[in-house]
Amino acid sequence: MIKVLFFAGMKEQAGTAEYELQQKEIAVAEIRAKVRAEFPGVTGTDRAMVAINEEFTNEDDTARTGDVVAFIPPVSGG
Amino acid sequence: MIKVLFFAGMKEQAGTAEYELQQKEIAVAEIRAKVRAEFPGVTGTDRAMVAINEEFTNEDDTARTGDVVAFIPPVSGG
Amino acid sequence: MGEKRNYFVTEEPLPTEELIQSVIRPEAGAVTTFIGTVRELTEGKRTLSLTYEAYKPMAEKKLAQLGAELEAKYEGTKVAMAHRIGKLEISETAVVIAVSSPHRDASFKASREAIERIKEFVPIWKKEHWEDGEMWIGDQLENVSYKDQKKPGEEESP
Amino acid sequence: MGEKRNYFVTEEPLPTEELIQSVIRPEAGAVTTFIGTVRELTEGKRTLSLTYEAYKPMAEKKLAQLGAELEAKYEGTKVAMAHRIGKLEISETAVVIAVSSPHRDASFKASREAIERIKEFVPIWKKEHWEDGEMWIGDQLENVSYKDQKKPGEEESP
Repeated sequence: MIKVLFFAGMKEQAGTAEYELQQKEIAVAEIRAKVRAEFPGVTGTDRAMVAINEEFTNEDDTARTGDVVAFIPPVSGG
Repeated sequence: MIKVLFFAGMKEQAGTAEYELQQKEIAVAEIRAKVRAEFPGVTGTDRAMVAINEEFTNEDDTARTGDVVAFIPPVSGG
Repeated sequence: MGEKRNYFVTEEPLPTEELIQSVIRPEAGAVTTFIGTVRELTEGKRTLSLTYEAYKPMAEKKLAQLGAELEAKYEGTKVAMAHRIGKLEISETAVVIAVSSPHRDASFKASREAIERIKEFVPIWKKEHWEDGEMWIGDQLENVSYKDQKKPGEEESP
Repeated sequence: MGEKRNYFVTEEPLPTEELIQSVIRPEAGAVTTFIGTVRELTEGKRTLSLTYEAYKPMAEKKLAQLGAELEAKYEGTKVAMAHRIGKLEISETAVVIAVSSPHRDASFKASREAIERIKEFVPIWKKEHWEDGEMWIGDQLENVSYKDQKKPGEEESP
């Protein structure tokens, strides 16, 4: 089980701050595809960065059971 | 009567923070000469800026009775 | 690297003076502070308030990483940074960056770079509230895409 | 030009937070602060304390003139500056400059220029106290001479 977090506009569009992937191991590119399929109303799934355990990833990085994945849309703090 | 102010090292060397010139009207260059003669132990009388009534002057500016003249050695605030 | 308390995200008003004090040291002669406040007008549009949201643990971690990087890059600097989240009114403080250094040049450069880089990759978002609507900022910029770029937060080559 | 209270010289500890607040406005989104503190080591020599002296009315007037000049030069800025005098211990604050502006670039530039120019012509002097003596700083610099130069405080051509 892998936890997926949404923030800001993506969270509002998804209607939830988090959901769970049942995979034991899944690449970032695949996570994007799963989220697109599960939440068709959420825009920016391609554009957002994906973090695993609070670190930014590359597309071929892999999340494993127990990891926390987060979609990071373009930031606007400061 | 024109009041002359000393600060910092010049004040310590002069042994006083102020003294008075009896002139009714005197140019900056002359003030320097007067102070040099009156306080031979004060260094930097040539190097210091001279202010009249809190504004920096040129050598040919003139102080008049009632004015306050100040010797401004190189500053080191900040 | 600074102590943990030097880098935080909070719902409370930011303790500017405390952050400044946390970087003052006998070997420092200069402290520069950058304070970001909620501006009423942006490109002629009137903002009523802002809401900031953060991925808090990651944002604090990224602030600490950024601080450590700046301290390594700008010799003798010590950095503290905090960002407020939640609803902020006009003129309230959203972010405070404090940098001390023996000489002022390093502090000015580091605090400037700090705010630029916070805006690039620290996971904090703001929603602007106007009279006629609201919007999460950042998300609408079609020209901003992270894909096929280097990871945000990776330092450019010097 | 800022209010009078935005520019002052005092024997009391400087109210940093108050100076920052005095420049925060709805139209500003950025405040940069420069804080000069007493550094213990300068070129390897250990300072025990400093004494600052000012020609107070002229120093306050020059700070106000400088502030007004910077506000005119850097669009949308508001400036506050204060300098402490008397005996200061290591790490105590000697000078605070706060500048607000709609966008951060103007604030950074104005606060940087402010401290450079204070060091050029505002009539304030410091005496360093060391274990083996003391000296008024500035006065010993043989290469600094105001004579035959333009008046200090006159702006360079842009």
